[in-house]
Amino acid sequence: MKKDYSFWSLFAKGLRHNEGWDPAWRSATPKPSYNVVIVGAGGHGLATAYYLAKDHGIRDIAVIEKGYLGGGNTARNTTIVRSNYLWDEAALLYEHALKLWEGLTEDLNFNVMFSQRGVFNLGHTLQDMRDIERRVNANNLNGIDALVLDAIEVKRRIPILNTSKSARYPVLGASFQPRGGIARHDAVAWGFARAASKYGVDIIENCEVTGMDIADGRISGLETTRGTIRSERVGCVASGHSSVLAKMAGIRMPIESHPLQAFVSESMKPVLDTVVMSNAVHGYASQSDKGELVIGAGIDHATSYTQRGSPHIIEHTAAAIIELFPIFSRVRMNRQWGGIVDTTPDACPIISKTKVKGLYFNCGWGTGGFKATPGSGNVFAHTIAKDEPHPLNKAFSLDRFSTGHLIDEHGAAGVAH
Amino acid sequence: MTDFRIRHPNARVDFRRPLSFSFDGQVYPGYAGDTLASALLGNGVRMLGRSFKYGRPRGIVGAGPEEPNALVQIEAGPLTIPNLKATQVELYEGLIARRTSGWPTLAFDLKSFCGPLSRFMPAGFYYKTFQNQKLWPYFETIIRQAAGYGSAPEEADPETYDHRHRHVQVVIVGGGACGLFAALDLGRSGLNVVLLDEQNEMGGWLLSSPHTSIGGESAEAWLRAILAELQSLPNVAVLTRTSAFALHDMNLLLAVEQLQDHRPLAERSESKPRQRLHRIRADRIILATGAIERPLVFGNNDLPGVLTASALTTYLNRYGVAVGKRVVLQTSNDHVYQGACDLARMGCSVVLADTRSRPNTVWEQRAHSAGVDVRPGYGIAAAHGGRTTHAARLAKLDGEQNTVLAPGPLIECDVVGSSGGLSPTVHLYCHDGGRPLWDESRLAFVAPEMGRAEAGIFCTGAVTGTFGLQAGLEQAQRVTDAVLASLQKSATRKARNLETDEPDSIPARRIFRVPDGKPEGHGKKAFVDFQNDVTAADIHLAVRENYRSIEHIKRYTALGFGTDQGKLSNVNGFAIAADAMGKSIPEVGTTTYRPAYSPVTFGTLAGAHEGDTFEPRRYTAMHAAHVKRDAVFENVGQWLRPQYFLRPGEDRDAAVRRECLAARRTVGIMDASTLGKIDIQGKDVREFLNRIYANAWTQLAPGKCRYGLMLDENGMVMDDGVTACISDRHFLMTTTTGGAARVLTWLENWHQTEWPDLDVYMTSVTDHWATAAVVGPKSREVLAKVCSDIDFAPSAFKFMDWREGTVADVPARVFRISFSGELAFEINVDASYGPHVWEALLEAGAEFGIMPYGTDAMHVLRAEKGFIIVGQDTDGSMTPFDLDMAWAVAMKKPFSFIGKRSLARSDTSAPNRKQLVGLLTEDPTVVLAEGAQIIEQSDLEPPVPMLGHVTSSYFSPELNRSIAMAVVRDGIQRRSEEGRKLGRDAVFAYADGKTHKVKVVSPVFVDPEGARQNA
Amino acid sequence: MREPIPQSPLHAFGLASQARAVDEGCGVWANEIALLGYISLRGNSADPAFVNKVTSVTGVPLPVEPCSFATSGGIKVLWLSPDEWIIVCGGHRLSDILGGLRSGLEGIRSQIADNSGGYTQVLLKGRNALDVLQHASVYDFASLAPGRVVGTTFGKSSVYAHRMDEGFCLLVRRSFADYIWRYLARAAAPYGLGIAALEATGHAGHGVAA
Amino acid sequence: MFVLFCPHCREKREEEEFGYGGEAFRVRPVAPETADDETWGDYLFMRKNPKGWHWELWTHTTGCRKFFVVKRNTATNAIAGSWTLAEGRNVYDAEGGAG
Ligand SMILES: Cc1cc2nc3c(=O)[nH]c(=O)nc-3n(C[C@H](O)[C@H](O)[C@H](O)COP(=O)(O)OP(=O)(O)OC[C@H]3O[C@@H](n4cnc5c(N)ncnc54)[C@H](O)[C@@H]3O)c2cc1C
Ligand SMILES: NC(=O)c1ccc[n+]([C@@H]2O[C@H](COP(=O)([O-])OP(=O)(O)OC[C@H]3O[C@@H](n4cnc5c(N)ncnc54)[C@H](O)[C@@H]3O)[C@@H](O)[C@H]2O)c1
Ligand SMILES: Cc1cc2nc3c(=O)[nH]c(=O)nc-3n(C[C@H](O)[C@H](O)[C@H](O)COP(=O)(O)O)c2cc1C
Ligand SMILES: [Zn+2]
Repeated sequence: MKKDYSFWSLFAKGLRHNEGWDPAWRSATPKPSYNVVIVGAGGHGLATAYYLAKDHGIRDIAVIEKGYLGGGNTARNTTIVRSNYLWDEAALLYEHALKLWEGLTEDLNFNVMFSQRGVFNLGHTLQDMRDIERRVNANNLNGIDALVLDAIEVKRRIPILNTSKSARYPVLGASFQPRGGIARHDAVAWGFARAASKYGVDIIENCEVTGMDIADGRISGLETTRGTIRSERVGCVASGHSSVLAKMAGIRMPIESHPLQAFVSESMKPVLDTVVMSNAVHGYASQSDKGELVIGAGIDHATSYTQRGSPHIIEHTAAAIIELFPIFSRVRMNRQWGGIVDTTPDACPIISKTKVKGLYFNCGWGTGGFKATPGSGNVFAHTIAKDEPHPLNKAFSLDRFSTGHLIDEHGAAGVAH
Repeated sequence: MTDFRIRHPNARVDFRRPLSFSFDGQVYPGYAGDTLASALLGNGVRMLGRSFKYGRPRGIVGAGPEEPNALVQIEAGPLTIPNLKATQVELYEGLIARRTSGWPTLAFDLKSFCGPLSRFMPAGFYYKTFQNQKLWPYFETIIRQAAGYGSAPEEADPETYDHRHRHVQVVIVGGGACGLFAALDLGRSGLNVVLLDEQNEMGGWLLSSPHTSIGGESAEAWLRAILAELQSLPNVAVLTRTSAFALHDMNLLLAVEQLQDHRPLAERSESKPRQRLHRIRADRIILATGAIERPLVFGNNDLPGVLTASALTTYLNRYGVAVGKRVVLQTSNDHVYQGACDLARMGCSVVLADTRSRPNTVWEQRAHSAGVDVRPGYGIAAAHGGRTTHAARLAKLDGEQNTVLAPGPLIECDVVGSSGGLSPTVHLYCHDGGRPLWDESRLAFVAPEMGRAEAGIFCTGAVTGTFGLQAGLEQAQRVTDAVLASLQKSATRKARNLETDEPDSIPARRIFRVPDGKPEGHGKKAFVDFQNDVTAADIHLAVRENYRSIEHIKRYTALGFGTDQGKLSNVNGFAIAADAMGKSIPEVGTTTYRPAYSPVTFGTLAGAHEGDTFEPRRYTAMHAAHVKRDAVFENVGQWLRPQYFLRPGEDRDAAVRRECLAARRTVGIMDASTLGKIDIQGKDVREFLNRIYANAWTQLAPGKCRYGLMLDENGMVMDDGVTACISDRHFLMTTTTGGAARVLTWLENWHQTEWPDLDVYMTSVTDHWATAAVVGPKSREVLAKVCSDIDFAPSAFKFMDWREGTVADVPARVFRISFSGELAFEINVDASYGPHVWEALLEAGAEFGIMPYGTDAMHVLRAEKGFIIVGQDTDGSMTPFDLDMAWAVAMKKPFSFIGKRSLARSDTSAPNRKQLVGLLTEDPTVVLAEGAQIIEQSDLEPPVPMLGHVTSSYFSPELNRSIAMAVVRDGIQRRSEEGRKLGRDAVFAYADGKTHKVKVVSPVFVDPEGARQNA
Repeated sequence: MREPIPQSPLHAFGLASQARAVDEGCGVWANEIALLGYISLRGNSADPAFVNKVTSVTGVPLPVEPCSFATSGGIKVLWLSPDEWIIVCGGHRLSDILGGLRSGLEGIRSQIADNSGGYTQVLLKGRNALDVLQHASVYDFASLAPGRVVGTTFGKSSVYAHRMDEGFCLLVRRSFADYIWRYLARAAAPYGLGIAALEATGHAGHGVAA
Repeated sequence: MFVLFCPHCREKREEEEFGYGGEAFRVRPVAPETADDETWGDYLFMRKNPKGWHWELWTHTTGCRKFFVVKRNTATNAIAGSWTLAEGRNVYDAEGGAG
């Protein structure tokens, strides 16, 4: 792929009043049929298309998006990237993604601003600390960087953190993954869109899938708001809307769609140079390169597709953030929003073939799929191209919900985000 | 220093009350009633900061929440506040403000060197550069240092916050003419009304146009009368300094009231909160939030000294400040004329470029007579200046197309104002899913008058695009009638004179970007969003690069991302994007309006939920007794439990050792009050328990207890505990400390939704009972001393029996159960008597050396016996069989108990699952880490297959060696005898870089026959 | 051996010693009504046998109207749900009521549990009592009429609150009492909090402070 | 944040008083032992999760502790009503178990 973004191109185009820039991606109108159609132009869907084209040589691909590309959860997440998951299946999948992250900017010729500033998962109870120890040891054995820090060391590294013993839930220690961090969410979607488009992938926005043409247990096409599109291979990557698509195919999903909220503060001078997560106190924070604190809130208990949640969740999170960082009490929330997350019973994704031949689902990432974006696209592309799961996503099939082989990341590992 | 004050009587500042304040270290005078912005402008201070990307000088643009530039840091130390808009900071004596941008100094800003390079830093600049992942951290550090406005405090917040939940019939947001008028009518009808406004006084735009006459009265008099009447109505609450920042589902309005920030530091009340969050649930909401004037976009429109025209008017009329003496205004509409006239009358020279070739003739006349030089058909191509504005270059515009016909004159001036029309403040209307409508005749996104009436949301005034005052008041009347009707009431009002002196308005010109005769990107920078340095050219570039959805444009350029959330910039941005794409504005649409309308402190959001009241701490009745004995506490769920009791000279290990040995050798006592206790009664109790628990309850006789395992429907252990049969129809269930509430809800759920026909009721009695576990070989003797009405003889009171009696003169239930494997009794009394009984037991036990012990010792004692702790030795993926507890599962019960079916699934019933075992290290002094991973080989080349993990691990004082419990793949087969035969009993435990060889054994380390507990 | 002396959940705050006569100096007056008898009662309100029996034992007509309570002869019965009540009585009446209910409801679908150790009550009055509740709870307390009881939130915990002519009374679980009192004291601080002396009538609504 | 009418307390209360119980009227197989793994898995985990009208279970946690059902539109958060379990069942059945 030609690397046409560089300091040099900025200079050259700048001299000509920036008039010479090409579209980052082509906006396509739907063709009557495609070899593969991906439903959902979030990070995962676009990454899937990109890897299908790049690794599997399939170029006749459409990515169909009901709104604007990257406008789903990709646009609304707190961008935490880490791979320190407990169970082998999850850890290896997320680590696969993390490795891809580490070369993504160069691969896409698009700076996704992947900032490996490290991720802390705080422990506040003895049980938290046992879980942290367990997870860190598992990570090490899986070749994932992780360490356990005691409260003194945590305080040394994050001086603004409240480690007082008189806190309601004092910080007892933390796990730390140095290679974890954050990335610029929009850039991930745009970077994949641009790279996929260069391979000839059609990106079709403002086109909603409204029905599926299924006969004899195989899929032959999609009904959309922009007409029928034929294809015998369809990958659905619709996060919060996965149940809606599954219903079109007559499949039931072990998914509930809940609002998950986040908010940002006003932009401030740097005060927090890492990512801090606390499950027990329910707050997550990092500071973006622009200076605003990016804070993840809790999940609404009730399901909803409204992309907005209840304010008491935000209030609780603000309280948690002050409990962790008392100096933020006078800092102000600038904007608050919600996304619709597709939660599964075991807090692990579904990357799977279905009963319908040619129909594949990649969903159930819930509160934490952004970090998996390149990895998820990569293994899903494999699954679609080969009609066979990649070894890394074998365990994430739908049949685990009848065999009982759940990969329960709820239990010990800090799941959310 | 020049004085820009015009001390006229209509000003809302009190010229008899001078104040002094400082900005960036320089002291200035001001007056009570000033904002920091008006006071600075009154002193001729123009430049307040530098721009985010290019370091360009920036000054005040607006006069309210729309301000994008003038972000200041107020005060220092723990009271400091970052990023306040100078236009919203009320002045008080001694106020200290500092700039938040401009480094190293405001006058000399390093970033300004980027200015000339700006053409190489267009929108999307970052994405196209810094592509080396190794070097990126260095670039990133530089980028981060350059970004950000104010600074967070460095200390915890000394002030407090609270919430207030209000439930009202009507809440009215906005105390401008329309909101006030609505409040009056609704208040008179006796409704329960809250009227709020974010400003320090009610009046809205009327405060900026005091000469306007309403029904023959001056606006000022009209206002005074309404406010006086509102104050007299007990059913109307009027809240000033209260900003509604969010509207949520079902008419929940969130507003934050400022209670302290406007007061001098010394006058702030210690007992009152700084800010209060009002959570207002209203039957009806009236949004009378007005409109904010948007500027026009033109070259160098970001110079200090370029403001919105209405801001100039507000500074003049409301604050008595003429921002400049030589004013050039440009407009697309009629709104500016009043202000232009006012400025001229107050002695300013005013040139007014009306982009329309035919202005409103009435206004034109009025302007002429006030001395305003009106230039029809002209716009401002560019402002000139540096740290302030010196001149404006006009351009003759085409009457139809937004193009330049001819260059116009360069007019020297010291201030420029522009008006591109009013943008209704539709934010709240849109927060819970409402969409604003584009009104082409008013060139505005408006909220409809009937809002979403079916949901109880109504709108009136400028927010609906009704920009005329008289029309607004008439509308307010209509809307109140509709609100009243919807509440089955009607207005009782006499006809009144609402006539104003406004001329009929004529349409505005559809212009957003004033042309300068050059292609976009070639001329002077024309800013759309000041805070994020987004120019018109950036928007064009985004469109060229196919970022054509308005959301992409926003995200690519950062349009509307700032602390002003695009109040001035968004509509201009949408329009410029529409033009660039050849689309109409409604086709382009708006970005999503989200809370907060104005930023709100985390402290306010948290309210009282910080410090001591962050989350409940639950205490047992004996808590004081534990504190007295130097207990160190552990959080278990919300409870505080003694973890161990420190004696002088001891560390944790020594204390735990002492406590354990007491329980094993003589007698210990533990506060077990936190265990959940659920009283269950009814004739179907046994059947109910049979369904809920894995084991069987049909045979348990009164006076007996039994341990039970509770599974979830997925077959995994979710809770455990001992349940006692009080009578055939009465059982007492105990649950884990953390699980109590969940289990009760679980029981109720099954009972209410699935088995309502079962005759059972359950009630939590957790708090009623205080529980003391007396544990150890001497426990029987201790109890005998304080209890004479129970026969403690081993044959009369057996293990797993319970008895009713009197302990230390208090009625008690005594359970002979044991979580330590020792002879033990749990004494339950009414918690009011808990402290008494506790002390009595300690007194009675003194001769045996009784010692209180905490959860640490409890853990060791139970692990020595291989007893599990749900949540520690299990993690939601363990079945009873995995725990080797088949004895606690009655597979033959007729009803398929909860979780049973799941146990039979292919994976759940697989033979080689992870199973609970004991572990012994080769070196008895090594205590494994809890959370150590079990591996087959000691080779550590990743990925290393893992067999399980250590769940519990302690040094056992009784055995004088370490012990551990673990879940290990196929663990049961690996245990001692069998495992040895197969050669699989040796595995390794890995933690923190070290491995230890361990032997897989039975988890029961002490007294496997149970002789002690049965003694 | 020492005499058994009961301790109320708010014992540690030493409220009794701070109590004084209510005056205009404080906007909020509160105190613990300590050490009463509390009986959790469940049963079928559609079963006249149950209703009549309970009424005859307590002497208080069993409130079956949602969110209502009834008082008579120093005994108060609060409706908690369609099949759940709490009976509040002086400590001296506890055992005879418990006994009466147990024998009277023999064979009738019901549950009777002594919960006396599990609860306490906080009386809240004064001109700003309502404000305090509005700070602490999401419930619309302004609309809570005398004679009504609600179960609702209080900060991050919950209470049963009922309104009497003289003010509000919060029924609080023992282990949460410390938190609730601290929360209440914080909410009341801007208005001034006084510890109100309670009339020692032995009445369930005006018990003796401990 | 919702306001839900509790059919037992017979008052409208704020969402914070309630707990969410997920999809209502899920049917536990009467004879779990004879259900195959897939049927049982469906009961355990599969949810309608509709975008639109949804019958759901709530508990009045801080109030009467009763479970009841609510019909709510998950696309708009509009609420059609709340009923006791028994009443709700009738309405639900009359609608043909829609949603
Ligand atoms: C507030 C919040 C914070 C989060 N924080 C983190 C975090 O810190 N770290 C982390 O790893 N993860 C986080 N997540 C989760 C993460 O955002 C998601 O898991 C991830 O972005 C999912 O990506 P996706 O591409 O699958 O989905 P999306 O980006 O949602 O893309 C799915 C797309 O499908 C489209 N679509 C749906 N239905 C149709 C249809 N019928 N026809 C056509 N198109 C359709 C949608 O419009 C959407 O664009 C967070 C999520 C939220 C909401
Ligand atoms: N020329 C101008 O710039 C301008 C601007 C607005 C209104 N007006 C004119 O003023 C007259 C009265 O109009 P009106 O009553 O509709 O508007 P208004 O602007 O006079 O009043 C609106 C009020 O709402 C308040 N407000 C807005 N959002 C708020 C929030 N979220 N929380 C709390 N307070 C909030 C503002 O502080 C303001 O006081 C009309 O004639 C109108 O055209 C002129
Ligand atoms: C990591 C991250 C940082 C953000 N920072 C800002 C910000 O500084 N200012 C802002 O207005 N919005 C910010 N947003 C929020 C977006 O404006 C927007 O609300 C969010 O992407 C959801 O989209 P929606 O509000 O259009 O539905 C941020 C979002 C994310 C995910
Ligand atoms: Zn209720």
